[in-house]
Amino acid sequence: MAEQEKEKKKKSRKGGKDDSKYVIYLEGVNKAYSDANGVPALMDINLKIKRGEFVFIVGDSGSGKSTLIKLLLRELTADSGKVVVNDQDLTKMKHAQVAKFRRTLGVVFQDFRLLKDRNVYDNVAFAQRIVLKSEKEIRKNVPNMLSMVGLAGKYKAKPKQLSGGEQQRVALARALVNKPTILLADEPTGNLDPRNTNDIMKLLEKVNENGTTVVVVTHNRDIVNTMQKRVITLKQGVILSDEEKGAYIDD
Amino acid sequence: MAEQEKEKKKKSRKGGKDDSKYVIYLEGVNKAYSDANGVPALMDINLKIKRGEFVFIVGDSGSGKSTLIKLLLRELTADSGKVVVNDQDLTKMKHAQVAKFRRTLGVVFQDFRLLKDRNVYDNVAFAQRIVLKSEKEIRKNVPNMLSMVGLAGKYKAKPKQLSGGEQQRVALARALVNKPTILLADEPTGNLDPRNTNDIMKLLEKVNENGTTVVVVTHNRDIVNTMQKRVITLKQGVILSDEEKGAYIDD
Amino acid sequence: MINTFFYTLGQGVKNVFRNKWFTMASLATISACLFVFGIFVAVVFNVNHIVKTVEEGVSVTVYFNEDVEQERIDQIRELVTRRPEVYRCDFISADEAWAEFSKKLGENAEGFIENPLEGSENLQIYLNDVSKQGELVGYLETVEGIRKINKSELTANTLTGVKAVVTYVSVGMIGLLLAVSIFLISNTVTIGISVRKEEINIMKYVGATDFFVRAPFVFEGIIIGLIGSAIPVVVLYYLYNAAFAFLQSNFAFLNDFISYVPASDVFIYLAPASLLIGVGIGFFGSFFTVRKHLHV
Amino acid sequence: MINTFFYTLGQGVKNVFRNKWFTMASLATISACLFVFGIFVAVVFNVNHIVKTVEEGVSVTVYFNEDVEQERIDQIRELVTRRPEVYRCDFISADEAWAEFSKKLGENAEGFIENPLEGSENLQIYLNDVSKQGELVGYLETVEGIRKINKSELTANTLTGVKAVVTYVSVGMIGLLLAVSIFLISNTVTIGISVRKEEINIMKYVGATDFFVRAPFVFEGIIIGLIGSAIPVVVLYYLYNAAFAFLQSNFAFLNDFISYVPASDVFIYLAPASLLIGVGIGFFGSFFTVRKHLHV
Ligand SMILES: Nc1ncnc2c1ncn2[C@@H]1O[C@H](COP(=O)(O)OP(=O)(O)OP(=O)(O)O)[C@@H](O)[C@H]1O
Ligand SMILES: Nc1ncnc2c1ncn2[C@@H]1O[C@H](COP(=O)(O)OP(=O)(O)OP(=O)(O)O)[C@@H](O)[C@H]1O
Ligand SMILES: [Mg+2]
Ligand SMILES: [Mg+2]
Repeated sequence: MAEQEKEKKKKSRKGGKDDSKYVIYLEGVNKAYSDANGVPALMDINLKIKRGEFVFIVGDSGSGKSTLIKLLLRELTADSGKVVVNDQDLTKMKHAQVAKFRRTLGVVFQDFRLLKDRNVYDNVAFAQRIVLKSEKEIRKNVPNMLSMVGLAGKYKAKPKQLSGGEQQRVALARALVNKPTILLADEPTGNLDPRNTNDIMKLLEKVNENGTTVVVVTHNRDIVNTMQKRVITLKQGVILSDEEKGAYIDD
Repeated sequence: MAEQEKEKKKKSRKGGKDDSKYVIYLEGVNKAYSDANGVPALMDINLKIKRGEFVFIVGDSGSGKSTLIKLLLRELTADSGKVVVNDQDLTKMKHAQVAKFRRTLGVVFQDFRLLKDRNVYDNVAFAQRIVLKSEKEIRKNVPNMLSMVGLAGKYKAKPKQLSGGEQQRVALARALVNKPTILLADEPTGNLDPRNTNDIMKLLEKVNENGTTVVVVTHNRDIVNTMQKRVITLKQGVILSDEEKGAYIDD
Repeated sequence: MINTFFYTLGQGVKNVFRNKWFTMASLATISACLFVFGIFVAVVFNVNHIVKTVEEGVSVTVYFNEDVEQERIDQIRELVTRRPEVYRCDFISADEAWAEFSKKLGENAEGFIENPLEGSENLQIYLNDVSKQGELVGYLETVEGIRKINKSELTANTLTGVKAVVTYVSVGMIGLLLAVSIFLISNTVTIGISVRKEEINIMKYVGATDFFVRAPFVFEGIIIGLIGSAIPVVVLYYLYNAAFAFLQSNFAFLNDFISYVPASDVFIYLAPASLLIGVGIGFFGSFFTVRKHLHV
Repeated sequence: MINTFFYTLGQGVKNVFRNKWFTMASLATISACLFVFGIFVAVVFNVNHIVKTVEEGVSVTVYFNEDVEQERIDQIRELVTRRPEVYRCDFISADEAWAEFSKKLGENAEGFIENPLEGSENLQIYLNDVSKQGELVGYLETVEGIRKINKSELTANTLTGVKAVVTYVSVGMIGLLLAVSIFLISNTVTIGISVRKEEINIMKYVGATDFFVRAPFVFEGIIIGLIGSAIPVVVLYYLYNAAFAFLQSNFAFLNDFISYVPASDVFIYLAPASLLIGVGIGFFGSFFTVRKHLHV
């Protein structure tokens, strides 16, 4: 609580009037991969997401959703435009600050990115260790988190010994265990059955209610249509639509 | 054509009366991973799939779907029971025969398994090269196949330069390019938007109509419910139901 | 089939460029190991050559009975020269003996006015192999007309000992370096290919035969082995000649009793040995390492 | 912070076991390289020792004017002994000189009945460093009462030359082996860590600081370096003593003019050098290799 307040103060000092209420603020962002024959992956993206919002990003395969997520966690840097996340201008960020910045995020990667030679427990605990939690807290938080994603019994397994959906849930547990201010989830239910998908979505809603800004990339039409959240639709690198209480757009 | 006939003859010679009309024949199959505390991944599986069928395999995350697929391509061997695929008894198969057997299959793996240091074209062409197709045929078939999955323009890209859905479609193209007698697809649309998913499903139906037996593992309720095919539901390693023109079962 | 062969070859070449890291590491390891190996072979060749030169300088001296005639001496010389262990046999007259001896005495010889070694004409017998000295002396003792056989047992034994030690150390060192080189190179090849275990597995899962998977790796191994072993041979050849020239010009006085083995004599063995090691390990290393990952 | 330190240390130890392949390969490479390195250091130490021993056997002989008295001789001996380049100075009476000389002549000496070297009492001066011979002779020429200075210019020059060549070759070989060892070990460390590039990237993507990612790898490097360098030192120590014993018992006659350096004298330098190399490369190798992958 005290920390959150401190952070708020910092925010009002650093950010301008306009973007301070947005945890994610993109202005005229362009991104082209150097080895893609100049075809841009994202073009003139303008996007503002307020603290505490729940946003779906949808769009065809290859429309630039993952590229957008990667910009937000500074895995990639924009070719031009402004990317401000958690009041940090990512285009100007120095290497030394990146780690600290990323710790305020929770990220579920489309390809999971689990540490192959560590078991489920250690993978999730790793996120806690980098924020210097005590072993005592870790021993409390990690099993809690694992049972929330339905993997309490698998804590000793290595990623290779898990099914696709189980790996995906470990990735989610790792992203959530630090109670991040922003959760970026790239296709977090692609390998999950409808029941598990529902459970996970309920979990994300709960996390969102507790104050975390949630950005979910998904292809799951059912979920998008039933949850009635803000929906941003990408098409070939541009924002096609951005609607409050939106639905999955089929063309 | 001539080859197909020859194969039929071989079949009637090798297989028994009972299992010769089935391209996939499982009897009392058990499989437990050695490092899973003895919890079996599959228990007493009995399954018969006829030539030319289209079968969905559904079930919760971790219910054993991928394990079943892995048994069918002899990535794993059963602990007990009989696994006959394409009239070959996989439990007794020698190492030297495995390659030849696998060439009759097309497999889409849940984790794609693309060759990282080769581009899209070479990944798909590889499947043709191992069956000793001529370069001329390869140069005709591969671009054809790539445009069928909507990736004609990306043939030069390496897997790392593709979006999740694009990688998945490369995996599918590789599985289909040899016109296999059986297609095993583990979650082939997990990373695809609804439109692409539809296109792919239509493609699979077409392939099926041309005589390929298709086995698809999926979590996509919409697809299963609309396509009205045979549905096998797994739950914690056992077959819960097996219905012609079935639907996705929610409990 | 022809198609497959060229495909395989092409993939082998492509692999070399595709895995730049592995290629660089393997090339570096092979080159470094064979470079050190080559240097030692060169040094050992020269040391053995020097020992051989010294060995040929050791002689047995034979003095004759006072009544023996020159004819008999010539006869004995003839007999001795024919023996297989004898390399050369020189007749030294009394005057020659004194001239030679007084050189050895240095300034000590000044005190003598007349030849103190009168009647000491002798035969200087040089051997192919000092360790045969005993044998020769045994024979000479049976020859008539010989008063005294002057052998330097100490020198012969010492030289035999030094030769043995040098041989032991040489063979040991070269063997050791060879073993370590092979070990290190295999190690690198093994790591490099294990990194690509996944690639190999995928190929197998898609239905490739063992041969089809393995052949490009083996080609790759051979190419890297070939280049990796050719580099040190070429570098060493130039280095050897440079060192040769350097020693001859800077330590000219050593040339009296040391002569070096010419580059060609060393490299006629070293070059094929190096290439064989490089290509051999490239081949077998990749062959066996890939095999480990094929059984999926 | 204490927490992090122990975590880091623990992860370093775990890494050693987690990546068995890499650990084995690095250990093997470090051990093999330092083993060869150690053997050469040991051989070079002994060769230098032998050269030194031979050097100390080279003497300058001083003969006196006929009228010089024993008192003056003792005086000169005193003066010479005090000079820094002089290692030892022995007086040899005429009888001793002949006894010694006739040994050198071997059977040739039989012809003489009385001492032909009467009046040749002399001083045998042994030097610390043969290359200082000229200097000593220059001094001796200014001393009164000396008839003749007998120096072996050829021997001194040859020995100086041999010494120079041995030194060149020794330093060159050890330098080369050191460089190659460091290169090969770094190579292995680099490959081993590059394989884990993905792991490093993931850690960074999740928000770990450079330090947090790197520290376990550096610990791992140090541990492997320590073990990898300790193994060859221990093995070499036993091997050295065994070789020592073998040479002394099997080539006993060599003991007269060759003495070996005791193990402790070699290992007092070799052991810390090896450990320093092992740990140093373990540290810097992992430090810099990990750094390459941190910038994501
Ligand atoms: N590293 C890269 N280099 C070159 N091109 C890339 C790279 N990564 C992605 N692309 C291309 O950029 C475009 C957008 O990719 P992105 O991964 O953002 O798509 P996506 O919306 O996440 O798709 P999906 O739903 O299939 O995951 C695609 O056409 C893709 O091929
Ligand atoms: N290599 C392995 N070692 C040990 N256990 C394994 C291994 N692979 C899978 N398992 C376990 O076996 C069970 C079945 O796994 P499987 O991959 O077949 O599930 P799945 O039905 O494909 O699930 P998903 O839909 O999530 O992909 C799971 O509980 C999983 O944790
Ligand atoms: Mg994506
Ligand atoms: Mg699965």
